[in-house]
Amino acid sequence: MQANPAITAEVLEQHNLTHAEYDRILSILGRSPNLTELGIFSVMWSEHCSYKSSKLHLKRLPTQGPQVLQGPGENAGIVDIGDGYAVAFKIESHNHPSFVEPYQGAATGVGGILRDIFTMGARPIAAMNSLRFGPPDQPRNRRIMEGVVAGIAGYGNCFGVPTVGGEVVFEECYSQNPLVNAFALGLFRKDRIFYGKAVGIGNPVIYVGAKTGRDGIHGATMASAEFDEASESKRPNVQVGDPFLEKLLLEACLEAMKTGAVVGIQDMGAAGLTCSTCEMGGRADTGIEIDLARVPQREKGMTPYEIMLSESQERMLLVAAKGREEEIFRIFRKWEIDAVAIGEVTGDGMLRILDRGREVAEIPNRALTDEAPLYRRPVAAPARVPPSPTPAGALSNDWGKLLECFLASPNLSSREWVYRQYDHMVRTNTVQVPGADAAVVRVKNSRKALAMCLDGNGRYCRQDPRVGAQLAVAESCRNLVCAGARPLAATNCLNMGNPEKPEIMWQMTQVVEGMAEACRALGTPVTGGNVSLYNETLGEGIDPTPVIGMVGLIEPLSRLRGSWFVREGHRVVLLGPLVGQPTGYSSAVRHHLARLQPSRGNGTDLYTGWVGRLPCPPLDLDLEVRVQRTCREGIERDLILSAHDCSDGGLAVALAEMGFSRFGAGTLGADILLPPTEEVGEVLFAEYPSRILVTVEEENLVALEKIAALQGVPVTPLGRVVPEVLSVRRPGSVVLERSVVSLEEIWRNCLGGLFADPL
Amino acid sequence: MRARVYVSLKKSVLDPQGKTIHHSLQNIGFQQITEVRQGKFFEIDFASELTREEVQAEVEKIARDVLTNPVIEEFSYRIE
Amino acid sequence: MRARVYVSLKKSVLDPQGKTIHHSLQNIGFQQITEVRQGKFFEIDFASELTREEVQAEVEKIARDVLTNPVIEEFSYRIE
Amino acid sequence: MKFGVLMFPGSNCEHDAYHAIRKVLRQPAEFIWHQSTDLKDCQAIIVPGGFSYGDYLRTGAIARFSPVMGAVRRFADRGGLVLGICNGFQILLESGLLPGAMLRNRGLKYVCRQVSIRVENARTPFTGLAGEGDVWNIPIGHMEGNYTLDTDAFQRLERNRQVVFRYCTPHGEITADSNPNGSAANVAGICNPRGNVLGMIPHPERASEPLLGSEDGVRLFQSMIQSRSQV
Ligand SMILES: Nc1ncnc2c1ncn2[C@@H]1O[C@H](COP(=O)(O)OP(=O)(O)O)[C@@H](O)[C@H]1O
Ligand SMILES: [Mg+2]
Repeated sequence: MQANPAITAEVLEQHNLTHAEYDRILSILGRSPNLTELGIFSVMWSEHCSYKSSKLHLKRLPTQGPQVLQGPGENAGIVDIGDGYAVAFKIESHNHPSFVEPYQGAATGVGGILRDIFTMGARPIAAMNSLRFGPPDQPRNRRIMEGVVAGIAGYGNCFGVPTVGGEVVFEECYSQNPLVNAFALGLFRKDRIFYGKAVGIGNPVIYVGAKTGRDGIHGATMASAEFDEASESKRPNVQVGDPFLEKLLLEACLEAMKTGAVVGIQDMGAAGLTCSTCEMGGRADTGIEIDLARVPQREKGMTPYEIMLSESQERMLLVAAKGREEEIFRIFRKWEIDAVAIGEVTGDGMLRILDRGREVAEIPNRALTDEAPLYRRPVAAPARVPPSPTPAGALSNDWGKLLECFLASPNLSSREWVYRQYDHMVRTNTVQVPGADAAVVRVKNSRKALAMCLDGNGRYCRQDPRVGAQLAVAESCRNLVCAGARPLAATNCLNMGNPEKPEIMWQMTQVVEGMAEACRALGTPVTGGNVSLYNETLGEGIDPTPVIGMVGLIEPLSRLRGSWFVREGHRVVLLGPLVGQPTGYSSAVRHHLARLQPSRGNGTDLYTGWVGRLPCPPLDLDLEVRVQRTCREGIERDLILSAHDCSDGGLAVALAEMGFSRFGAGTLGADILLPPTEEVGEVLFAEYPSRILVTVEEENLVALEKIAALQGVPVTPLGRVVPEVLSVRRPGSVVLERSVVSLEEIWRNCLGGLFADPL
Repeated sequence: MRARVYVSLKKSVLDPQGKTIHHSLQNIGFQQITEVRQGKFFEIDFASELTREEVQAEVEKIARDVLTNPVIEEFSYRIE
Repeated sequence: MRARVYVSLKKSVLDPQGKTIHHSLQNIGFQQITEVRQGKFFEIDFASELTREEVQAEVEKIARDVLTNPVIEEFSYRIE
Repeated sequence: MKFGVLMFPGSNCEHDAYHAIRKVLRQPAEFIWHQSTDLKDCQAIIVPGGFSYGDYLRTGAIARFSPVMGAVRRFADRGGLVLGICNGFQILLESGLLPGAMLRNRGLKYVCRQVSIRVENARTPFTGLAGEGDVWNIPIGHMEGNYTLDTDAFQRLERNRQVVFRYCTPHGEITADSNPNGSAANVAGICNPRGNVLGMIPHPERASEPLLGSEDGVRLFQSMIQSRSQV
């Protein structure tokens, strides 16, 4: 064993370990650890790797279903899509690294999630990302966003995975703590799944991929501590991604897996070699012994501590069938990638690290994984924020102007500036490109396609984390249903503040509860996810932001639907309630509108500034399920020609969006007649859930109404598709009338305009 | 006056471009190379009224705040 | 021995990156800049057995054949 | 007609081209590894898109040293059909099989979208089934598609009618706004003087099925097939 430097309180603090945790280490080992061992414990017991604050709560999520082949616990969840095919998918956060170095932080986030997918044997066929930044009128926020988007593009485009969707949200609370969540999905045959298990005593353990450098040492513990001013200066070493190497690694790994000589494989993500060795051993109840001298190294003189904790990217650990190593080595030579046997599987359950034969660490694998500490941290609901009083004073009636204001909001405008930088077409499977409710990727040589989307809503979750989480799940399912899909399963990323604060833990319990309820109601088990805590800067937490990634199946592909008007003359119909429980929305919006300066644009983001602070609407899960069922049945019976869900910005924004041009097609408008009974602002602009706009041929309206009646879902025929103009009328009066081209211009140019001046 | 600012990745940071170029140079027959690293440089021309000290102060600021991210990059410069 | 090869766009070729950086430097208050051009450099280490002349010959070849595209770029180099 | 699709480390559109040839056009196709010099009796070679060698030095700069490119050059000299798509076009430029060079896009960013291109020369083996002035809808996806060439050489290119495609509006006008990357004179694709080597930035394989939004790319592949069946 190494000479043992004194483990002082200071050393423990640097490693983010408490005294109680240290005592536990002492009793596990029956001696004091050396520094390498302490480092290994600290990364494996960090929040990032152990989920010590969240694990007990996450157990409440539904994870079972006939379609689920692999639930949480592996590198990614796996779902059966029939005919022998399966998909693996997962979402991961890279929030802190993206704040420190936006380009590389985001790029390596993409690299990490892609490895999680292909380590299971699946070829990545789609990626998405969920992004949150501070308001884009501030140069610093723009610079972060510019770097993040470029980093995602730089990595994904080079790797050759289409980035087909995602979301972008701007809110003040993300100024000091942007959220960058990356999602990837891969396709394989379900009899060719690989797991991260070190089975077979005596089997060689093989290191493949990039050489190890001093990258991101302590990255995992960093992701588990708040940022403060000191960390700006003593910023840790950030990793640089190498997408070209990752592409070669993908091809080599998939080729090696075909030989049958690979018995287990796992990527080296956070906590690199440490995490992959002890997890592979832990899952198989075996031990692993490796010699660090054999690990390919990029820098000279690295210590065992550094090698074990390095977070160098583009590396994998695999366990081969004894005697078949050469088959694997040959493939990696062809792709010009390092592959070296560094140790073997043992029967004693220990993680044993040697350095030129000399033992430098020995810890039971399970002590690092399954037996890591778990906390039931104190939970306390914060005092309820009283709803802001209904404002007094003049109310505006200029609904057309309000719609223009909404479409000009960075939170509602076109995301084209972002997704144009992503190759969303490579692999020629993307049959619904970004811009619709869900992205759709076909499965070649089959009648299947996969629909997917990411949804989150921090502003609702801030007001009511439970309902907010339900709304996010409901919206993501609704998005898939609009595309013609049957939702299959979900993944999620919980982005939250400091779990040592009882009100943050309360948010987490509420979010998990809401997500569980909604996923149960909608029949979409959660197959995995990621928790990112300590998203705070200088004590100021972000809004609790669960991001839901939902995956659904379209089969046959002819059920694919777009979220836009198809042809003039079609009827425009609303499924779901015209209005929900009154929210006071209408008068508040009109009040703010009346006070809005005439200079539209420059900084006056009415939607984000005011509307975004209005109360979270209640959700009737049972109604939601029935609305979605109606839409699905309408599509399956070929009645519904297109469908778009009403979410941010309400019905009016959804109507406008349905008319905007797509490549090669002109704009279309709608002539809408509202019933006289309801308040216009509530109908058009309030964000009631469980509402879907659909278009049908005149003669199919009755059939659709019948389906809805059987489901007990309200249906309102609103009007028809017409050329060029969006007009909303009530009997005897015009509510708003705008040319769709002019609305589209406002909507399309918002982000592009903000980023016109490069930084 | 003209300043030349050289920006490169810190030595401890992986330089995938340099590494790939090195590898390819070896493959096409340049065997005697032991390492390649890649960087960027910027030629910045300043209006002639500025003194050398003023230029120097501006350049340092630009290099530090705009042209590099100190987390992964370092710079050097020359004024001509 | 170490060679440093500097590759830049020919003066006749528009340098959009340089232009953009120039523009943004002006925007954030650096008004005294009259032009910015961007280039790349490569630090190439050679095995120590080589003479200076050998290194020079190799570097010229590498710079000309690999590191630059003569349609748009030019290079200079220094051996240390 | 048998197509050969080259595979470089970092290519990522080779399967897309292969799929278009095999599944859409129902023609034989084979992959050819970059280390190989055997073109396997193919009658046309596709240099596919992607990021050969990560585009780490310059796009296409490293790939041109691959053994396979020597074979492709000899094949082209004998009049064989060579189609470079996107990164493949960049490789052909770097290899000197086509004149000119690529700069970073005018907007400095990667651009992925549908564009319109106009067929400027319908008398090449790649455009024989098109009419001159036809407008195709076709996707692009690249960081370096800003084609450049010095003035004299460019005039020669125009005189020889080597400009095969230009970016245009959906109605076929060549305008500055319809140029997605700043390319000289809206050039989207060029051929060699003999017409048997074509480089293009847009991706015909991404426009080869109705599901993908356009089938215009199929006409390019069919033109290639037809040009050889007439020989
Ligand atoms: N970061 C991103 N990357 C790729 N596509 C994005 C991103 N953000 C948004 N999009 C796409 O833009 C469209 C609109 O997004 P959004 O308004 O969030 O949709 P919705 O409200 O239907 O969930 C969607 O097609 C979405 O996939
Ligand atoms: Mg939607």
